[in-house]
Amino acid sequence: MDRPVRELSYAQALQEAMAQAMEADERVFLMGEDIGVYGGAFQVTGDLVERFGEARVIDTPIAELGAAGVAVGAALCGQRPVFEFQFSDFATLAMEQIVNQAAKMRYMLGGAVSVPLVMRFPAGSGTGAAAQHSQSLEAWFAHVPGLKVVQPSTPHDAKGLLLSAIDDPDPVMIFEHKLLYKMKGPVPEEAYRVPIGKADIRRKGRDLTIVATAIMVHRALDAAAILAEEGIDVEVIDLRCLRPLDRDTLVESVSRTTRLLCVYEGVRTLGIGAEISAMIAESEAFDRLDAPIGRLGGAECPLPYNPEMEKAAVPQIPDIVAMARRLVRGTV
Amino acid sequence: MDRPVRELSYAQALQEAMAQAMEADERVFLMGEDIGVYGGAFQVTGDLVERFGEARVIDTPIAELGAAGVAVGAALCGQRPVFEFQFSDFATLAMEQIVNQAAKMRYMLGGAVSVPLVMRFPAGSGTGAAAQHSQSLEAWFAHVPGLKVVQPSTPHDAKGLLLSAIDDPDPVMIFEHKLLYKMKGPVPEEAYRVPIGKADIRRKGRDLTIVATAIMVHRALDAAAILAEEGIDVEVIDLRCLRPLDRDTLVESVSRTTRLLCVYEGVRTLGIGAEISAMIAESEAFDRLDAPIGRLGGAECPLPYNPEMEKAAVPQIPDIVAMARRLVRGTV
Amino acid sequence: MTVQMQIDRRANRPAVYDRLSNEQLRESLRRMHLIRQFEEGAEQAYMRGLIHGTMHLSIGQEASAVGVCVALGAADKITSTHRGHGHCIGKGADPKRMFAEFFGKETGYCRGRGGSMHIADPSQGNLGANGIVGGGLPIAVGAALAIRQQKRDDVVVCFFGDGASNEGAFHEALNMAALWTLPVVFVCENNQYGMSTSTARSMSVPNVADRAVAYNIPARIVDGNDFAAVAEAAFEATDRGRGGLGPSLIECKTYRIRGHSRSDRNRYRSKDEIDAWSRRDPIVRLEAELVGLGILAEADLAAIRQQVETEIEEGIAFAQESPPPAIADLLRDVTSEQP
Amino acid sequence: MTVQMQIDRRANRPAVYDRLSNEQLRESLRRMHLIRQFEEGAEQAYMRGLIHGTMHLSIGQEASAVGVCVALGAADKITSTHRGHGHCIGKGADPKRMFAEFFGKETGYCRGRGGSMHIADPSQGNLGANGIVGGGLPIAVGAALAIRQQKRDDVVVCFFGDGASNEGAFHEALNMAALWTLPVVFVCENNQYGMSTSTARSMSVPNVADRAVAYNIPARIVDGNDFAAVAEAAFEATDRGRGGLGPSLIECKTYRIRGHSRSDRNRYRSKDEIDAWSRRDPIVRLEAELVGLGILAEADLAAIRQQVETEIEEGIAFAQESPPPAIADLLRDVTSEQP
Ligand SMILES: Cc1ncc(C[n+]2csc(CCOP(=O)(O)OP(=O)(O)O)c2C)c(N)n1
Ligand SMILES: Cc1ncc(C[n+]2csc(CCOP(=O)(O)OP(=O)(O)O)c2C)c(N)n1
Ligand SMILES: [Mg+2]
Ligand SMILES: [Mg+2]
Repeated sequence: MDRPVRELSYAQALQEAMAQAMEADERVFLMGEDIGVYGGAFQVTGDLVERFGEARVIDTPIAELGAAGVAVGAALCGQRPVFEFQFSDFATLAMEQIVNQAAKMRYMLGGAVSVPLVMRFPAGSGTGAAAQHSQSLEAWFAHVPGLKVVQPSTPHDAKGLLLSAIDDPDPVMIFEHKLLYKMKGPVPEEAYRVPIGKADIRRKGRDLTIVATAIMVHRALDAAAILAEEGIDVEVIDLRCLRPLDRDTLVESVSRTTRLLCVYEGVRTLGIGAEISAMIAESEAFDRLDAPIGRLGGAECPLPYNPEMEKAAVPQIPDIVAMARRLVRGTV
Repeated sequence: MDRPVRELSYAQALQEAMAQAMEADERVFLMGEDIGVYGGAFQVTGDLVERFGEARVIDTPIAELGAAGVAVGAALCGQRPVFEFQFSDFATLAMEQIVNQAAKMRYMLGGAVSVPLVMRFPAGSGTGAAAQHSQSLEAWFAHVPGLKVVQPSTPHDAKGLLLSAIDDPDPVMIFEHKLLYKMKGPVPEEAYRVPIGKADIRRKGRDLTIVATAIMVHRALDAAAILAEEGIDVEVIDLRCLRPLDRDTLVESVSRTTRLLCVYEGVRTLGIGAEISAMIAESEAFDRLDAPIGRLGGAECPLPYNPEMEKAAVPQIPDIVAMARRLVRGTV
Repeated sequence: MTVQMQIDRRANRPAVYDRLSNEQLRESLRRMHLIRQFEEGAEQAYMRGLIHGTMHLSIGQEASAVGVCVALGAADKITSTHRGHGHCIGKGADPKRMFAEFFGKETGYCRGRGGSMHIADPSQGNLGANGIVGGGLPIAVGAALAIRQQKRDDVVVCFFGDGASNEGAFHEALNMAALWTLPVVFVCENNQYGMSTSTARSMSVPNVADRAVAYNIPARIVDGNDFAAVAEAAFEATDRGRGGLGPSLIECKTYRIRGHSRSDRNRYRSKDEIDAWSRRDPIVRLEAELVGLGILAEADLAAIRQQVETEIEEGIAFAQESPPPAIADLLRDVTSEQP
Repeated sequence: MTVQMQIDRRANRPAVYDRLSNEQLRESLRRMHLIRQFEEGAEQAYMRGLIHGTMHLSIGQEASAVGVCVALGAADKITSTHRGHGHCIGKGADPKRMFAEFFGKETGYCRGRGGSMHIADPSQGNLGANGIVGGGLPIAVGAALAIRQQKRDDVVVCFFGDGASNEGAFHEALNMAALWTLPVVFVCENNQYGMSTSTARSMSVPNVADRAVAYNIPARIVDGNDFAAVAEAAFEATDRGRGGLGPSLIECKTYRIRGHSRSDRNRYRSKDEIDAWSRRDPIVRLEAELVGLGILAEADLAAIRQQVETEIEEGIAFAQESPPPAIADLLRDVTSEQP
């Protein structure tokens, strides 16, 4: 109880989850490009190949569709693959296996199988890698029945959600924001689980609910601190899971605060905020709303290379502050 | 003026658009699987290979990613490919070329190029072809800046939108509902255009705006006829274009009717109705709303094979009628 | 013609028959009949409006399905294709439950959710048909990886078509299988067409087997309408796989007698071509061979046909009488949590 | 070693030099220097924090870029890769505008929107680098299809890496190019690794060229650090393409001296290996050859180096002084309609 809580980076927390799962269950193995001796493009798998060997930390050829299919096949036959895309953008090559096979197999086969597959997607902008290495495509996956989609924002949740994902009998997609990998935070040593499907109220408030994902959770919390000084009391919810959505927590919060702002990095149109907004607009919370539902999402453009433009293309703290003020004080 | 208007099926209308475009512009050519002597899985290209030859009606190997990339390359070099996916589901194999290349190339290259590419996607359920041949994935594409996405519901719009798409300097995705191919309607003979980005008010009404897409437009009109007898006056808008959205028409209509119901076949979560709902909920129409915003979309499951289940998985006329009643008369 | 030569050469008993009991040979012939009559039954039911959707018949290709599966045990696995009824029956499926699936019934292999293109029976090692051309190729490699990880000596057979060999998935899957020396047998049923597109119009080499060298995978071309030739190649390849020597490719030259699917107008091929191949019917050939070798008598043939006919009739009756799934179960089995 | 033998054999003037003027040879050497110094300049700017993002340096691979491009005219096209600075300069790009792109400036080839991985110059036939491994392969085939449709006799060169040859896109693209006899030259720069993964650990055959037979495409393996050997193969292949004989594949065996990208710890290869390849520096070799053949004098070499140094300095200065894009233009060029 009194032990000082150990701090790990988000990447280290993910790595610890994989190591603990591999120790506990020999069916668990890792696949991906350059996850062995290189340690992964973002050093998430790090030295795991030295601990677990090349048979369980498999460097694949650059062949995303095929490798994803290999993971599906292994999962179908009782193994527990954890698959790393080097960048989430490359999942565009593997949508067939993810969406037509992994997501649908249990249903198509009338429940005769399950596909216990975990896929990890380093996502998001901010690294100057431009349009083909910076996307946030999580909303696509949240549109697909049969998948579960999580997006941890802290080292704690990264470890706990990854362990839950590995336990889960169904395909679970984990979206990891690249800018979070080096972020540190308390991470218990034991192999704890964070439940899939539960949002987390990170800050209680009375005037406005901000539902945010991934790095936007931190920006929302920073914005909330600024707004608090102005007398605006913001509740910040870390969505954590995009499919299934934690409807109860969201509806309850918005019914209380009477205002909603969704903040996410994916393209604004049809990003996850569209679903949250629509879900609230058709829910019992609708009648409690005292303001239009605000959304801040990625700009309607590919991610540009120039660093100032790149920043301008995704929500920043001042954008959140300004939008929150408008929702609480003004009319739109 | 007085000439009786000729009727064509939706498939024939598409075919006529392609034929007229090919006659007018030698850069236009067709690519796809079995679009030549077979005439296309849904007989949309029909006999065009006999008229235009194999050099302009190209049967590709079964290689969706590569063939899509060939179309991108040809478009980049001044040709005007019209690419047919045999079923929209197979686009999962080509998302890389569509999303990372075609959609982003102009932006990534600072405007130095454009990609005048048209892709046609036979989509939707109702043919008993089960989960891998029945999807409605249009919302994915509407989430991608750089693409334009249209979804004609009538033979008239099918021809006019396809001709506009072929003219367009940017990549345009056309989602065609398989159950509409045999539907007949008036189609002028000349090579007219229907503008991309404009919704169509198919029925004026006072009590509720229904925004529908593709086959749901017809179901919404049928529902509106039933509701009219009950004294509920429904406005039905055929969205026609998913990206860009015709915000003005939608906001104006909902401001007038004060109620909104979105009806679409794609999976409910993050289907196009999520965006329409969210767009209205943050717009100036929000303050005019007299009811929660309703959504009827595809069920949260893969499409089942059993015909009764398959029907139950997508909105039908009675579902629309019931939801409209609730929105107009009751509270949710 | 190579094919013709092979037939002449086997005037005597094929060597592979030493590995098969007479009972197994009889059962193989029975399964080929079962496939044929299953598909004819399904075709009729479809034409009578009893089945909806589409289906892809493999009539004429029964020898490759059964000739390969005869080399497999219950623990071995297969992945199949849209044209998968033969593989399914070859791997031991019950036509009753297949018909029930076609009729969309709760007693079907997929409880009516999958239909013709998704029949599977994981309990028998059948990982399923697939609606996506090439979709099963990497899945088979993954199944083989699981076998390796579980330290078993099973093999995986991956059925695919000539058309599928043009998909990138083919390239990626074969490369990984060879790179990792996995126990997969890639069985190409080259029926000369991918839908309407002949191999000459879709492939830059004449044979699918010509592609195997790019992966350092040994490949054999066999007469796919000759049960024994297929079985011989299958035993050789599965022996290799079980022995830890890695993947093989078998290209079965064959032909689908029916159209691609229900909507095919057969514009891309000639009646002569279809007739010529009909004369090479694999069932007729196997019957003649087994009788010639004294393994079966004419009376046995009649008995088999009769038994199969009854089984098919019973299967259709079972399917018709079975209950449909409850609409209330629409969201069941989307994930493992039940709604 | 094959490579060594080739060098010895060419004690005399390479035959391909008969197709190149001394001015072209001098310019080729100059471009190789330009690539080297461009990348060294970019590397320094990156380390000094002037450039963000990542970059993939091709130091050591200059001969394959320039040796291929010397066979191309302005109307010919190339598609390139994430490691594309060499191809870009080989095809005639101005280092000023390349630097400006690295610095994210409005004067850059992509007006600062693309960065290192997306530089293109369609006006010069450079269809662009690509951040997606294998992304350019089918695009090149499409460009060749356009050439055919426009009845031109240009060719397309498609650069790609050894790692890219494991992608399904490779298979699909090569099959279509061969099937349709299109004028594409597939140039594999086999630098032995895809990121950290050696060809032995990612490919089931030793050479990328071994894969060409699966498409009936003629393939040649050349010493990629030997300018003349590359140029000779490039002329042969482009002649074929222009003559309507279809695609070819050239595999240039080479090596990247730097790490894969800025984040590489080089754990997967030895210092010895890097040193051995550094001793086969393509620029040093071409210099020696041109001097040995009397085409250039030592003084010319110094002049070239000096001129390139100045050009690089000016390029960096140009980039630094150039204006950044206006943030207000964020949504410009998403589509052809401007906001
Ligand atoms: C990825 C994909 N592309 C296209 C199709 C449509 N399609 C179904 S079967 C088929 C032909 C397949 O040819 P082949 O692999 O030779 O198998 P065959 O039908 O001849 O048995 C096509 C094009 C599909 N189902 N999946
Ligand atoms: C589809 C895709 N997968 C993975 C990557 C990440 N990545 C970038 S370069 C590279 C290695 C490419 O190897 P190779 O083709 O041999 O080119 P080289 O870097 O050696 O020049 C990888 C894995 C990518 N950019 N795109
Ligand atoms: Mg075939
Ligand atoms: Mg390489």
